Amino acid sequence: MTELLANLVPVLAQEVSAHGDGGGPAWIASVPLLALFASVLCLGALFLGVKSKLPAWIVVVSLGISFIVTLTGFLAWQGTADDSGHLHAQLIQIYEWIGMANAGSGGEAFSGFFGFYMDGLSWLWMLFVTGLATLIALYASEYMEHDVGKGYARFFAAFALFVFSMACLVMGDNLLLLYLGWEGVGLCSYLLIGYFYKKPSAVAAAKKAFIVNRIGDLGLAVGLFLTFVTFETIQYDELFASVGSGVMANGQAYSGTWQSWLIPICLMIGAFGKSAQFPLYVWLPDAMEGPTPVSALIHAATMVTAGVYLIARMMPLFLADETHLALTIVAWTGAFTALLAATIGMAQFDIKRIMAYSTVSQLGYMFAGLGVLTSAGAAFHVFTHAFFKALLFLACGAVMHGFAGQLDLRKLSGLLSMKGWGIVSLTMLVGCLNLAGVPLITSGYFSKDMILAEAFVTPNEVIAGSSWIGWILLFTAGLTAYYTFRVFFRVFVGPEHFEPGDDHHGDDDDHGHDHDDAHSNGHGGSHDGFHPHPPRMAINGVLLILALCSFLAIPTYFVGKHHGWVGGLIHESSAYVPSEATPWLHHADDDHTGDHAGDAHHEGDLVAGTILGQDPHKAMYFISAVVGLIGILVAARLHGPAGAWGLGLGSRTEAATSRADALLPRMGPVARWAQNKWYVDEFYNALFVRPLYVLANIFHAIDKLLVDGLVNLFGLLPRWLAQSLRPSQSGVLHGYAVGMAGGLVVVLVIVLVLLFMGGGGG
Amino acid sequence: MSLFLAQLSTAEPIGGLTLAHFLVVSAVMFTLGLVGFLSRRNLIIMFLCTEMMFQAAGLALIAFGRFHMNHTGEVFVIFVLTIAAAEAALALALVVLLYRRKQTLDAEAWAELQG
Amino acid sequence: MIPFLAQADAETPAMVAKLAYLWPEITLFITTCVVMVLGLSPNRAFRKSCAAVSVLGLGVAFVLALFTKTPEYSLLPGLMAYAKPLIAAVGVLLILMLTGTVDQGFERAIKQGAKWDPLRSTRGEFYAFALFSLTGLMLCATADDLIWLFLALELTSLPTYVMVSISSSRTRAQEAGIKYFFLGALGAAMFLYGFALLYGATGTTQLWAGSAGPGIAEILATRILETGSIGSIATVGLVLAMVGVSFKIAAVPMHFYTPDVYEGASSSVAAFLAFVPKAAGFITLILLASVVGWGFGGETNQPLASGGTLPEPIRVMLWVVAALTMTVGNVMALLQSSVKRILAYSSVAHSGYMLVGVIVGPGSPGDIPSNGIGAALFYLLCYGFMNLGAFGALACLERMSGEEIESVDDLKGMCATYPWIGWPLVLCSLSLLGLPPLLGFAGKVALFSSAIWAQEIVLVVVMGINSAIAAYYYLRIAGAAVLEEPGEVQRSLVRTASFGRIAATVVSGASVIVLFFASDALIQRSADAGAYRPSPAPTQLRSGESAATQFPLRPENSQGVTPPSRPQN
Amino acid sequence: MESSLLIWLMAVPLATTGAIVFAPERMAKVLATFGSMVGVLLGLIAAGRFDWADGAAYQFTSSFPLIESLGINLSFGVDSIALWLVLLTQLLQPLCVIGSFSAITERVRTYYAWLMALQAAMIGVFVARDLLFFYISFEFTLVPMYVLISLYGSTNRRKAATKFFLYTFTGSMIALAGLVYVVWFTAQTTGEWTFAIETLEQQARTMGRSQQAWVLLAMLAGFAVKVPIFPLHTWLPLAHTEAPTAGSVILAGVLLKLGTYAIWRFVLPFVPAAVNEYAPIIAGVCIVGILYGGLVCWVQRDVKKLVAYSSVAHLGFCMLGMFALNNVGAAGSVLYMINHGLSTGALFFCIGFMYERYHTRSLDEVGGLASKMPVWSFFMGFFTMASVGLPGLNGFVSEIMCLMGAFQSGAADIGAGGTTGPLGPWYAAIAGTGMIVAAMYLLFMVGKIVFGPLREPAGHHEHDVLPTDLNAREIGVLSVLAAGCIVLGVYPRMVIHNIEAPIEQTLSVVSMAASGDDPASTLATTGGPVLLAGRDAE
Repeated sequence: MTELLANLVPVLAQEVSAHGDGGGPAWIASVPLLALFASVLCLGALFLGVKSKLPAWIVVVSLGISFIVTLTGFLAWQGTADDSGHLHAQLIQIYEWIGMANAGSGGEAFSGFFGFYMDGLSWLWMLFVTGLATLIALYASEYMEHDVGKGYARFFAAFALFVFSMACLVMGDNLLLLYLGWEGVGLCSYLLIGYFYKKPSAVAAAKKAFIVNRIGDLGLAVGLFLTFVTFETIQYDELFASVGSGVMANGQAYSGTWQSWLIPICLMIGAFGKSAQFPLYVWLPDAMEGPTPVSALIHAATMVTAGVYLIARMMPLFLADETHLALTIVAWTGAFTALLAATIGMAQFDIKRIMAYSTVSQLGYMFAGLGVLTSAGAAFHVFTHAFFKALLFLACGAVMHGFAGQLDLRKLSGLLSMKGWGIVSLTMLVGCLNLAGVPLITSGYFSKDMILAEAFVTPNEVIAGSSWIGWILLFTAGLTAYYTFRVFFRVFVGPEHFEPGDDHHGDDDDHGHDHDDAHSNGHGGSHDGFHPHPPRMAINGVLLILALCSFLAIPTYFVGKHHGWVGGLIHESSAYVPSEATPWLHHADDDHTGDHAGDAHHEGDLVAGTILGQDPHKAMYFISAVVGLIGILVAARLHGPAGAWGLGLGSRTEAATSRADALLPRMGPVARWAQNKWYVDEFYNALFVRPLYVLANIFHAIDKLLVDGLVNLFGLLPRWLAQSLRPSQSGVLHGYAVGMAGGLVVVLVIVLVLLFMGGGGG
Repeated sequence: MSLFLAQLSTAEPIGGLTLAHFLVVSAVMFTLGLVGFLSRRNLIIMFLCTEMMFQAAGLALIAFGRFHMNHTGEVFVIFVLTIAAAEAALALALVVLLYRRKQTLDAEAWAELQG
Repeated sequence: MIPFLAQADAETPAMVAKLAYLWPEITLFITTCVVMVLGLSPNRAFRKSCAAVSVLGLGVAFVLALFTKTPEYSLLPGLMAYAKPLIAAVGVLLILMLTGTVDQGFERAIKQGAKWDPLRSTRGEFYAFALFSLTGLMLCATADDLIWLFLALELTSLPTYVMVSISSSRTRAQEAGIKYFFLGALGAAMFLYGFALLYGATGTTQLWAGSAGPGIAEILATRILETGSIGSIATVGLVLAMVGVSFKIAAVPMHFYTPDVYEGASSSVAAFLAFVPKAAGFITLILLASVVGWGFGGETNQPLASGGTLPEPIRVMLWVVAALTMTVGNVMALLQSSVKRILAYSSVAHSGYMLVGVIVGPGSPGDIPSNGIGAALFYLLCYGFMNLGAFGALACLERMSGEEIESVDDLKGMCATYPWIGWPLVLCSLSLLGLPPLLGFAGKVALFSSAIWAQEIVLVVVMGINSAIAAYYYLRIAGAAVLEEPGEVQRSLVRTASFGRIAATVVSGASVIVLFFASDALIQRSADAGAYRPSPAPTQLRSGESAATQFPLRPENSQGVTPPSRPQN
Repeated sequence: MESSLLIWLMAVPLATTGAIVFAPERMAKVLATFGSMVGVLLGLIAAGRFDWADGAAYQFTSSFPLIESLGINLSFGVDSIALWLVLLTQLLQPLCVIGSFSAITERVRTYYAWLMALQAAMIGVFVARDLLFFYISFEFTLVPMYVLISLYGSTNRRKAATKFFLYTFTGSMIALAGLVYVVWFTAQTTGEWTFAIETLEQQARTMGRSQQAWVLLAMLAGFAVKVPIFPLHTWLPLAHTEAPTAGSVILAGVLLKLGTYAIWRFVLPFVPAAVNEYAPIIAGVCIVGILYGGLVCWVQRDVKKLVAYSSVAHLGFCMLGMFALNNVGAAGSVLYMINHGLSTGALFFCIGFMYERYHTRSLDEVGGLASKMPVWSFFMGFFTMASVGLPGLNGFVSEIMCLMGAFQSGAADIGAGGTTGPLGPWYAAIAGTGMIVAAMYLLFMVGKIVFGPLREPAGHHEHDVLPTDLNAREIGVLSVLAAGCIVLGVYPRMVIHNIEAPIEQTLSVVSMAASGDDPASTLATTGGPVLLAGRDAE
């Protein structure tokens, strides 16, 4: 035994010693490992049948420690600046996960380490991932209390596993580990969407999420393969070095080759899947079947931004394509998705779904931002969006939690004035303000502006139709403000009214519905006996923290010299768009300090775009503010309650009636189409799913009839042959004799023919 | 066929008869025996037909023996006759046995075993 | 070692010299006479000793056969030394198997007080016939002359006609007898005519050079060297002889009788039929083929050589016959419900396999895997044991009514009810299927090797596919015995009184495993038996005939220096 | 390194078989467990004493003449690839034995006896250093499996067993012809008729192109059926569906690997030129199998059949990697053999445990078991994810490596770097859609049987022996496999590192044939083998 171990283990030991000191603190590995450990512990609790909130505390504590570790690591990293003030990426390799050591005949050596690549981008992501995860876990500890027992442990096991996967995704030092995280978060998403596994719709939604994601994953995988064959490495540091040198592994110039545009496109497809961009966005709204904390963390704040992360991380590869084909597609897809999702969001009634579509829409902004070469803007939007969208979801979740699953904005009204719902309503307002981009007081305003402005700045020659993208996004911003406040005006202000929903909490039959008495009377339309239970400490606390965070994000925009703190981090990462790539922006590093006038455009034709002849960054402060306010005012007019909360424009006095309802019929089928999500699901169903299912059935039939049929036919051939020979065995002597004589004659004839024709031989 | 006849024609004629004549007769006998075996249903006649085929071979042996000017063929014929006799004894015993069973000598009466 | 077995010296007359090879046959003949007399004894103990005496005689013959000398000159000098012990050994098992086949009712009647009537007793004749047939088989292996061969063949087959008829009192046995006899006579007439033509073409009945000068082989060889062909008469003669002999091995188109006769005869006699005439037929076929040799097919046709193929017309004939035989045998077996018929058709199919070896020929001298004759002879040995076990298991059980079991259904659960009978059956049928690690597999590998060596690849593939077809019905048999639960009918089956049958079955079943691991020695011996060593006969050298001088008595390339070329497929 | 260890590896199960046959019925379980545990121990000893640094060389060699005159020896020896597969076999065996305790209640002795005999035969395949010894073992596996299916299977078992037997037997007869042809060819050049694999490897590759193509075809006839490669797969779903649980596990876990192993061991080194030439076609067929098998899975109503068809798709990946003919693909392929054995074997265990409780495998009759059998559901989900190819679990590593191998192979020809090779990025990209299809059908299965509202067959009553959820024995069996899945998913280098050397050795032969560097092979393409050329000239 010892020999066996001695033979197998040294490989591991050597690798650790060889790479363990690769330029960063190895203890950063404790971030994913803590989460993994928490997940395993929860699993243990699941098997042991722990019926307490222990799993939640395990997860909250370990994630909290993870956050602290991340923060410590980040601060330590901040202190490693070199002489020129640059921060270098840290490479921490734990052990070699996959790899072929020797480049044998017909193949190449490759290795994928279990290792981490920590630069500004990873740190940024890790900070808000661990931070938000801790907060949301805390929130969930209360939110999920109906399911204490197996469901509770299951939830937190998957939750912690998600953080582990996300950490691998973000911290991984190579594409393969990113892929691990990528699929890992997909799995957790699957598990958590399907949390209420008895609901067929939840199971279907989970499946849909996984499969649609897999389509994107294929793109990522192909991109990975292509990257590997082109550069013979999948490790970021080596990869970026190769890309930087512009030489492929086979010694030829990378620039202008077909890989240079194909690799970004493949990676882009992966990003589209994970970040729910058109055409792969359809899974995200359905994913709202999961518990709300999941929606907040996974499907709003963190996992869905993985696509943004991927493109930002691979920015050197995207920029290496001089035609910017992939980036143009990214920008346009982002813009289109933003618009499409916003239009759908406007017509929905389920507040969680509205938030889901708004997520899709905001992700579209981020992609558009990446596409127009402002990775800093995109990252900043990711950062601010993480807080306010999580906040919005958690507020919605609190509502859902309190009203037995009621999410229809027509059936809820005036929560602000109900007892115990004040914090939820106010924090919701904060979230809505951020999403709508209310000027100056919201971080959402600044991050959105950055993208909008850059869309106009980036010349149309570089990203085709970049300014059109700007206009689309601007229009979408108005729509966003409208549908955001539509929710707020209808649900949180106005006359008090509620109808409890059909609660679908509850998991396993075998543990009690101790909460049944709380609202079981609420079923059946009348809610005489139903008391909405307002959120308690954990939920309110988390909401407040998030609201605070969304405000705290504002000043970060003004620190540092690279588009704020986030921009500074991006500047120290692979996502940074170097000034060589943006010659029209050679002054961009310090543009918001106002010191950029009078510089000559020494790169010739490329001129930074303008909006209405003005510097976009300045003009946008006003334009987007106006657009956002218009959206809010329209919402107030159509949905606002009478009185101050309706900004004096509203007239709603009942829960379900409003001017909007009167407006709907006049809009003709458009509203219905929007409400039905433009029938995209139906279209996909008809175009892909049904045909594929039919094809599968045809294959099955072919398998039975043709493939197996042929086999059986061959099996039957001897039998048929025998049947046809059987008459010769008639049992009659003469028959046999004839057979023998005939056989003799035939043989003789054959032999004689051969003898006289062939002549040779005998 | 020419080769076949060419070989035969090298033989020394025996009173105008060549080996070919004997062989043709022998072949005809053999064929007649075979045809008889196939066409007749009476067991005894069928047996006689096989005897005829044996004797066709015997005739050929004799003729060849003369052709080759040695006695081997004749010796062979003696043994063939012996065997034929033995077969005849066997055949008759069998035929009697069968006749006792079914009161018929029709070969087609015996077709129980088949397939 | 044993004086009277010593090689005769030069002065000994040829006939007397030949006796030196015939001691096993003579022993058997004497045993036959003794058994015939014993069978007629009114004393029950004497009568019952028939089987024992037969086995004893065969045992002595086996020992004597082990000392068989290699003849001074023969085309296949090792054949005798291989075939005779094999025949005696399998013969012992066959005799054991035959015990209790005849006279059971009569003996019971005597026990109950019936009067002894020598006319009603068939026991003596029965064993005597079996021994005669075995003697004939041994004589086939000794044959160096067409007359001898003819007589040996007839001695082999004539007694079996009787054995079939008297093996059972049922009408079916008689029907089997009549079919066997009449069709056998037809076949005999064919090969007799073939022999006559061979004699006519060469003027001698000696297969190879002997006391009377050059034999058929040498004369045909001379003719080939002169004219490039053995001539049409010889060809037709060979073909007729081979087709006629095909009856013995149950090859297409002479196979029709097989299922009917095996089914009509009792299982024990069917086992006898499946081995003895088949062995005789194969030995004859090999001898007939050896007179032209396997040196054809290249640019130069080399008579009396190996490493090539048979003359093209004969090769094609045997090729077609082999392929058809395997296929017909295997597919027809698929339809059967009677195990005896299945085994009969399987016997047809196995003849097809063995024919492949004959087509391939002895291959390159000294190269065992290339030796098709050796492979065929080895397969014959394998088949002897496998076939015995399979038929033996059937012979061991009977219904309460005294009828032998026959249908596949009767085998159900046999391994549970009668493991000592069931397992040999299973082993033997899996061995017939060619499943490793059983004897049949070794046989098949030997055949495959030689056939591939001879580039008969299509034939190998046909053989492979046929093995697969055969798997179906062998699995049916084995499956019924192992897998099925015995029902009422199967539980009511009783063992036959004969201990010999069970012994023979168990021995056969064991031997398919044991001999697999001993197959190296057996393959070596069979390769020796199949070694083709044409060499000049002393008489030929003396006579100084032109043919003999022209004939390359020791062809350089038959000595294993360079094998002759063969066509590339 | 001479050693009798491998003989013991084979002898222990054989001896156990013997002991079971002669021991009383109630001892069968115990003896089988003991025997298989001793096997595990021996396997570990073998792994410990194996010189991993020299993995390409045959180790623990020993040889006994079997039929010397036909060049057949019982030669034992393993390289590191074979040893891993031996270890897989040894690992699965006790699990199969223990996993069958409650499922097999009748004819117990027969069951365990054949199960142990099967193990001996499977080991024989992997440790054979003689072609015929290999073939004997390869063929002999049919018998125990035939018995296991037809005695302990479900309703249609006899038909399934017969089809399994006949289908694979037919193929392997043709393969035998091909193998003997190789032996003949070797004998022509070396003058020695031998079935020793090392000798054959040296010579077979010098065959001419058309010879190689025919031999390739013949060998594939035998081995591709066993794998099974589309469209030769139809025996598999039937056999799997009807087989008892342990039978399915071994069938999926090891028996299918006999085919892939044989292709690796014989097809690639024996006929490298033909492999290079026809690899695109074979890979194409594999890809069709991946997609076709996957889609057919999707519409199955019988969960066992679903998993069975998934094997067709999975092994398509495995063969695709192998025929990429580069080190990444080959390593992925070998790894796939092990991984598929673990995860699919485990899935069959899961289904078997469920079947013992509900006596149905129909997705229409049973479903939503997560609420009734949470532990079972966990394992089911776990192994499904391993099967889907979730990173971190074993399936991913092999799948991604197979695809990467296929992608790389030939990428250089279109200017993408990578290497020259028969396949190309398109193969991997199209095969990659199989990953989507895999997610579709496996999640469909999990969605039906684990999740959703609880459905139990009408008239279902609780099993009298087994608890509602898994018992400790069953959990133990599944845990071992789950641990294997995790270990190989987290640290696959453990295997990859150790199989690099033999892969390198085999692939160097193949690549030499591709580039025509092999002097003998160039000669063969022009004038046929040396000796024959000489003889023809005479």
